[in-house]
Amino acid sequence: MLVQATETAETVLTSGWFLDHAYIIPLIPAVAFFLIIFFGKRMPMKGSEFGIASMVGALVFSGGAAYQWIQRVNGVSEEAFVEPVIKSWTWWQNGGFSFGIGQHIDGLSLTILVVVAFISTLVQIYSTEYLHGDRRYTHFFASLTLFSAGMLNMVVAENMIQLILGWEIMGLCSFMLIGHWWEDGANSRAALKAFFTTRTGDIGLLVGTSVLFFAANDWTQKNLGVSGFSIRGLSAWALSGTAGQAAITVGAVALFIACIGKSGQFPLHTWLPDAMAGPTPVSSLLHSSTMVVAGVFLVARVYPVFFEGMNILGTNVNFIVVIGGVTIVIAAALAFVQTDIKKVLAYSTVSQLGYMMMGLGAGAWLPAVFHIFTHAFFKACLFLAAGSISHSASHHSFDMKKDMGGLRKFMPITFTTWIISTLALCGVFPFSGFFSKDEIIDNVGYSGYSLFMVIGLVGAFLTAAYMTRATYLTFFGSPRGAAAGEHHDEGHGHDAHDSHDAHDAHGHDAHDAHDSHGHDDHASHGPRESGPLITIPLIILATLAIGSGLLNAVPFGENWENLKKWVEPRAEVVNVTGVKEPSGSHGESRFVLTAPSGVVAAEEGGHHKSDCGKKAPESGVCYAPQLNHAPFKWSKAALSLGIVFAGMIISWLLCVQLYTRKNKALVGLTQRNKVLGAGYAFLANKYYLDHLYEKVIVRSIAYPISRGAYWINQNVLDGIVNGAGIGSRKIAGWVYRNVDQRVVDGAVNGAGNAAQGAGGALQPVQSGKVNQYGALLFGAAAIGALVLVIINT
Amino acid sequence: MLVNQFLMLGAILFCIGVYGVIARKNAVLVLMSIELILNSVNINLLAFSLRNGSTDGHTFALYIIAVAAAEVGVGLAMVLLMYRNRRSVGLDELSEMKG
Amino acid sequence: MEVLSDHNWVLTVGTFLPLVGVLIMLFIPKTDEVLSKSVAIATAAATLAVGIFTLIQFNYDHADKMQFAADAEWISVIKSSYLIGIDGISLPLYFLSMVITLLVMIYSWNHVPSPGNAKAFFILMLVLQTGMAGTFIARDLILFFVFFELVLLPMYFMIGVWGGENRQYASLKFFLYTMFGSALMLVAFLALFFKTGAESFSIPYLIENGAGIAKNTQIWIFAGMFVGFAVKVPMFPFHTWLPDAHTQAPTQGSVILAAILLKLGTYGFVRIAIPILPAAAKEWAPWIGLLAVIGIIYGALGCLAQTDMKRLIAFSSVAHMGYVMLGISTLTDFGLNAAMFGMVAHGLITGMLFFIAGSVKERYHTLEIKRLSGMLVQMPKLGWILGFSAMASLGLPGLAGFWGEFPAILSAYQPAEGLPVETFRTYMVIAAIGTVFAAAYLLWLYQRTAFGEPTAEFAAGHGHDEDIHDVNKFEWIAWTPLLIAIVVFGVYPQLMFKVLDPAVGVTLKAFGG
Amino acid sequence: MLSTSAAAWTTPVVDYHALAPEIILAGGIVLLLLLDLFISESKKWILTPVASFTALGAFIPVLTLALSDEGARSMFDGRYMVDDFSLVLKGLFLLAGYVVILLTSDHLREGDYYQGEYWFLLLSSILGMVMMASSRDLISIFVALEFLSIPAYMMAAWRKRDLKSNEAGIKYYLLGVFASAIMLYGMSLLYGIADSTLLVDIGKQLGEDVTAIRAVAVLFVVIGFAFKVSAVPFHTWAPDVYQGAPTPVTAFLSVASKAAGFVALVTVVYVGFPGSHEVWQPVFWILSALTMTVGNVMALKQTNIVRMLAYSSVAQGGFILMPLAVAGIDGVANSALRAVVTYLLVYAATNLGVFAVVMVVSRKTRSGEISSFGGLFSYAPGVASLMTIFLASLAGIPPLGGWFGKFAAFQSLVSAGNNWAYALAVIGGVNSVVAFGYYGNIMREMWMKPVPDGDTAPVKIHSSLGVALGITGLATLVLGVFPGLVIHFGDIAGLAGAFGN
Repeated sequence: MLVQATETAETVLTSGWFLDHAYIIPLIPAVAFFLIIFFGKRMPMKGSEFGIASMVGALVFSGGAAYQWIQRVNGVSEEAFVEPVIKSWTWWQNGGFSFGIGQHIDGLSLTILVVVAFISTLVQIYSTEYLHGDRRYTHFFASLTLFSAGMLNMVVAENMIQLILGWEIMGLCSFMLIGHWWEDGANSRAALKAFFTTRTGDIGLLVGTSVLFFAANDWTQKNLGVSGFSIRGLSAWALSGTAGQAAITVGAVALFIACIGKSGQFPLHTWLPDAMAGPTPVSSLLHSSTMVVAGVFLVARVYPVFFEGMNILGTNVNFIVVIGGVTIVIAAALAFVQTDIKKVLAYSTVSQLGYMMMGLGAGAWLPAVFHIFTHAFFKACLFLAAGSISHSASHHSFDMKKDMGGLRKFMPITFTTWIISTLALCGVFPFSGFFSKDEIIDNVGYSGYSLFMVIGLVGAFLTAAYMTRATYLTFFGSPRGAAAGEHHDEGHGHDAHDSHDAHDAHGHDAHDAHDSHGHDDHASHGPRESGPLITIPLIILATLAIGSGLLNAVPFGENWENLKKWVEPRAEVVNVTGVKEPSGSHGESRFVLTAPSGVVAAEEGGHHKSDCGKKAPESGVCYAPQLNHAPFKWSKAALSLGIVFAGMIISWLLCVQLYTRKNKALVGLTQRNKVLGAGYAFLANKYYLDHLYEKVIVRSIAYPISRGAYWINQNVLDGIVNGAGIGSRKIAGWVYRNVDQRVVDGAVNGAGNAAQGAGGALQPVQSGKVNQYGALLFGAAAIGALVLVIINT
Repeated sequence: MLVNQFLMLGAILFCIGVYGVIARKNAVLVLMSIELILNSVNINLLAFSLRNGSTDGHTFALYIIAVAAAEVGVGLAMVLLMYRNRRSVGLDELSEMKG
Repeated sequence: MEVLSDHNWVLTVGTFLPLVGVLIMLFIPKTDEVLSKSVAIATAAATLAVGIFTLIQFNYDHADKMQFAADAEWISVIKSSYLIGIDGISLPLYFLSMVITLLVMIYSWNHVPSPGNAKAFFILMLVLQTGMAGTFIARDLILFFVFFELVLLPMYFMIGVWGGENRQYASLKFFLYTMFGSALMLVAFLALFFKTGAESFSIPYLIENGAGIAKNTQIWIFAGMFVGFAVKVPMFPFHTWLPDAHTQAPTQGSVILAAILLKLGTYGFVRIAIPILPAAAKEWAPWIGLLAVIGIIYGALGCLAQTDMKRLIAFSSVAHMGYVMLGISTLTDFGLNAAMFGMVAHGLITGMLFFIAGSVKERYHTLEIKRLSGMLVQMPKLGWILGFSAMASLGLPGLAGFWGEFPAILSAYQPAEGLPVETFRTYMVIAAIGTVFAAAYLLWLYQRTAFGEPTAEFAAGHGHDEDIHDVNKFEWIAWTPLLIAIVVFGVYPQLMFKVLDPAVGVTLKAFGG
Repeated sequence: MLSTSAAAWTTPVVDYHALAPEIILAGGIVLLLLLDLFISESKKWILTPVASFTALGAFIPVLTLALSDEGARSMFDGRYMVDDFSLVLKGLFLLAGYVVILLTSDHLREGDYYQGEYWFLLLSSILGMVMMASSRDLISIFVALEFLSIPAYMMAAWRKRDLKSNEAGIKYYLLGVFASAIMLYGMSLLYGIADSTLLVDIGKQLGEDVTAIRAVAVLFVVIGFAFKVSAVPFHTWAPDVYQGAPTPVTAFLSVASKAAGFVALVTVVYVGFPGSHEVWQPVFWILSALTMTVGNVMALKQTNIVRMLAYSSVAQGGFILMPLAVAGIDGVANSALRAVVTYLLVYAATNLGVFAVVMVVSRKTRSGEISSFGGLFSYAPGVASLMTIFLASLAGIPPLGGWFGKFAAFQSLVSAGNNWAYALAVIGGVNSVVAFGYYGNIMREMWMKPVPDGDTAPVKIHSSLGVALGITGLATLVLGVFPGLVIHFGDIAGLAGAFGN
């Protein structure tokens, strides 16, 4: 059904072509995908042109849509509810209901659309250089494009099924992209692990969707004329007060489990670092800014369900917030012991996702979404920078300790962009991260989750610390290994050694690219700045890393809070009257929005507050719960900034002591502590991690392996997966051998043998002797006669 | 009346015949025993038709006698054939086929 | 039940045309293989043309009614008549059978398994086609039974003559299992016939009067049918013939078996057992559901236990049919729609997988997973197709498999009134876990066979090079339609749901569905 | 009775049309005898067509009678009845006989045959069967029975020099005569009870009440025919005789003479003992269950094809007996009769076909072992396919004739609706599965096994054998796909005077 607001006295909603046709956005890359598959190889640029073109197209469309949305919002008063632009065509029908596919466009979806389209464009441009000459160049772009299509589709999704569609397509693409260099077993295993882990989480998605559907469908069909899958319907139903608490809680928990899997939340986060086996652009796109935020997006998308289901703002602790908090610390702590620069970034991603989840869990909806927005830019930038380093400076290695150091002189652009993004990530004023992250922490505290505010601050400290360490190792100090010009093939971090065999199969990032460069850069191994196709995206992203924060710069006062105005759905009671026409493929039904009826909302602290989410609306429906917004206080900001700087300085000093000065006290300490090997010299962290893992992961997952934090972490999930795999394989084998092959077949064959045996037993009767035959003949007759005589007399 | 005695006689003959068929290994004797049974049947029939005063019994008996004659003819012919082929009329040698 | 009976010759022609082809082929000398093949394929093509005509003439606004219905005298003495027609439920399967047969034949053009004798091989396939199509159009129990059994012998010989090493055991096992089932099924049919007043074997009539039977009697009759159909499906624990049959059967046999023959059983449930005996169905549903979920997990475990690619695929059928049966056991329109969609989807996908397995066997002369590796290096196209099919098989949205799997899980959350809700919700969770298992064994298979480097024995320059070539012409012709169908139905499932849904609604009238 | 016999002799009215088949057969027999006497050896070939034409010629009046709408024709005070039932079966006997003639005429090429006498005996036996179909009187039944048996004894022993054939003859003869003697004893008792040899009167006299003596009488009569249909435990002769006798004779015995036995059985039970079904229903139940099971189980063990077929035909007999186990229940009688007749027709067609194939193959391989069928499909696909069709039909797989016979049997069982009937139905079901064990075994030999002696020269099929194969194969298929045709006969096979109506 095409649902759109009609003009009434109170609400004048403008719309526009882009807004009405936003559903085209995912179609563009989808089409491009098939073009690449079928014609890519024959194109001059091996199909990458399709990909880039489609991304640009998507970007234009979403930009236009965003613009028109802003118009639409500006057109109405501050408090009025802004109807999202919803379209739906019948996709499938069942039990007489027809379920749609279409678009559900509002501030949230547009924000993500723009981000995804934008980052994808840059990453694809970047990849043309980075993967130049790769043997599966075309496949790579195909998967990349399909991936974006999936993500975009998930974002515009009008209902859960469509959302699942995009969700799973992303899973598939991550499988294909992580395993891009599948010749090396390690990569394909990582790919398998990623897909399998997220798939495990998806049980929750299937179950949750089912539960919610059946719980909501009747209500939604009756009141809104939409199915129980539709996001709009679910949101309204959740806030309608008619929802059964049990159903909605189960549904919310189930869905969140899926988010845990997808967004790499504790305890299902271990696939994310492994996923770094994929080419760097993949890491930058999938595992920093888009795919992993899918889970966060899902929570934000059907927020009312979680709001009611988890009783957010009702208590001072709930499932989401806990998971988020735990993830922040764990991941951050892990980032310290990495030598692989990409893994540092991976863990930092996990921990940032933790922030987002924690924010959502604590009712800080807007800051969380805002953090998705800003984080996308600086994290993508960081990954691309790392890629740039390995591409041009460290001879395709990601090992900070072995192959980097002192690079700031050689690659100024990369360095600058890196620094900017790092500052943004750490949340230093006035970089973008500050505005989003600090808001989250602030609001978490404001909503009464004090404990988690503390965790947030600790996280901020750790973030600052490990980023400083990474920065120091990479750009400062003296050049080491490849960075110093030594050309060695062995020991490239997690790189597989067979990667230089005669044939061109490679386990390692961008070796093809390397080979394709010819031997000139073998001749001059020296690190240097990367080419424009790499640096320009970096610069663009860095700029945004600075600027994007201003979109919702709370510190600067009300009129800077644009995102709040444009994106946050207004919690308003909306009267929905209207007729539902037969749900044909294009059967339209108009919903007339009238003025907020019922209670005149109470003014409080200059902020308009409705009762949505607190109690059921007497008439009409709510589409969003009323949330709090912490008033900004410089004092608080100063505190967190202080913590951040503290982190940086301490970390810096220690790094200097360790890596440059080789301070005896510390270095000696590592000699006395072999447990984690020479790589793990950071004293505090070492003890901290052992402690952490033995307490948290091991006990909670009850998987008794503790041979060093990092090792554990690597093996918790592997262990479970393999264990499960091996275990079930064993069970399976046993069942198969004994039940399947013995019992059943045994019965069958046994019957056969029995028959044969009986035949044998009867053969003597067939002796061939006439007299015996006669005897048998008469004997039977006589017996029969005897029986008859007896029973008849 | 003496129908019962006739029937008794028939029964006895029948049993003797059956015994012969089962016990005798000599084809000819078995043949004879079968004839014995047939005669027991004839006696029955005659006795009954005597009691009922209807002629059907007699007719039946005549048919049986006639058919029995034919049977014996065929039977003896076969026995002869058997004797010619294996110089014996022992039935228990006839077990070429079994199982 | 009103029917539309214009063009009522179509079904008869579509069903028996293959036999005409058989007659012609009988007069072709055995040596002239090309001619036999051409005639057979031409026949199949003509049949498909009729099928397409049916598809066009089908009145989609009345998908719930029996169409092209014909009613001719057959065995009047036992009140059984030649009563045929198709509605939304039978149409997809009816058409699918024609498509599959044609594709399989095209594939067989240069893939006639040893010991050759293309003529006989193709004749058997044509006979199979008639049996399969007939089962889906029959609306009279006896007619149904005859067609249902007609497929037995051809498949028996297909496995037994053209199969693998252990073919004789496998074929006999297949035959005896199925025959045993159908014997009981026949008794059940007869009991049904007499309990409804010995008036008629026609399904519509029985639906009218079946509900009147005393409940206990219904339960017994249903039991008989259950065994008959469950063996065919196959449901745990009647499944053990399947892996052997599949493993030993020639590629073509496996494809037909997986794509169509297994559906005869589930179709029987939907078309006969459930609508005629609603009360018994309600009693049985929880148990069917239980067996279904056991099948899902058990099949998955079976897959993980396998070292042979084809056998793995075979076990995956057990799991997938588990989802179908779960959907059926809910007795809701959601469930049945899912089940029907699942049947077609499984037909397309698993059929495809068996095709691939066949081609792999042909190239590597083995299907042992640990000997196969790096397929993507040596035959990228085949490798990607395998990946595609595996993804489809594990129920990836956007591909056909999803629409059989997810709605089935969904429907288990809310079974028909009178069924134990908690039980079915448990089933739902188990089934959902089953999807992960599916991902596990399929990806495991894919990673082991397609990724990595080719094993030494098959690496380049070891003499296998001439065998190991990428997808060839006939394979493309045979596979493309399946691949397209998998995508199309995955992207726009309404194509099929639109046809199924109304018909399913009618089927479930007895449950107020 | 007394009155009629005491009254002045009245010449009975003879309906020559009704008797035409018998008359033609008799004429043919005499003609054969004379020809055999007077024509020279070189012209002996003429006898074969004469025999066949006799059989076919006798079939014509059967048709005309069937088409004439004048219902049941009764003669000799109802001792000789020409009703639909008898006509259907006369047709069956004549056609079966014709097929056997075809088989034999092929077999004669083996030499060592006294064909004149052979044709004479064969036709006489057929005549006996034809009479059996119409007999409604103990005497005529007895006479007919001996008439069809005695020639059969001699045919079984036809290979004079062959020990096996001898043995077969003697065994068949002694046991046959013994069985008929027992039957006669029962008949004598019946006569005593009912004071009449006319089945209808006996039926009236016996009535419902059962006494020991009546029960025994009924039992003995039933046993007499149970022997003919080789029902376990009265089957022991069958395997030996079938194996020893010449193959065409075996075909004849396993089809025609078995059918005759069933005809007699049905007539006696339906017309003679309608009231005393408490006696014969259990008997038939036990016989049927035993016969199916033992027959199948023994067949599984066999390695000789003919012997295996012997057991298979024993088992088939069990299936044919199934409906009789419930025939006494109200409303089932007709469907049971229909089932028996239908099954007989289908079984005749199929089994003759099987033996035809056996002859073809053994002609080539010179072996009676099942293994001699190995790889038949590779060098004689046509024959192999036909054999497959026949075997599948015997196994009761749709859409081949056999399935419908079984179906009809099951149907009448289930329609009886009591637990005994269901039990028997289940036993039958299981048996039909077991049966596939050995039928499938032959299929496996033909399709999936290699040729034992690697001799893949194509088989030669003489025209007459070809015709036989054609007829039987066609019949098997058609009866399966359009059972309406045959069941139609079965349907009109109203047995005049059955259950006193």
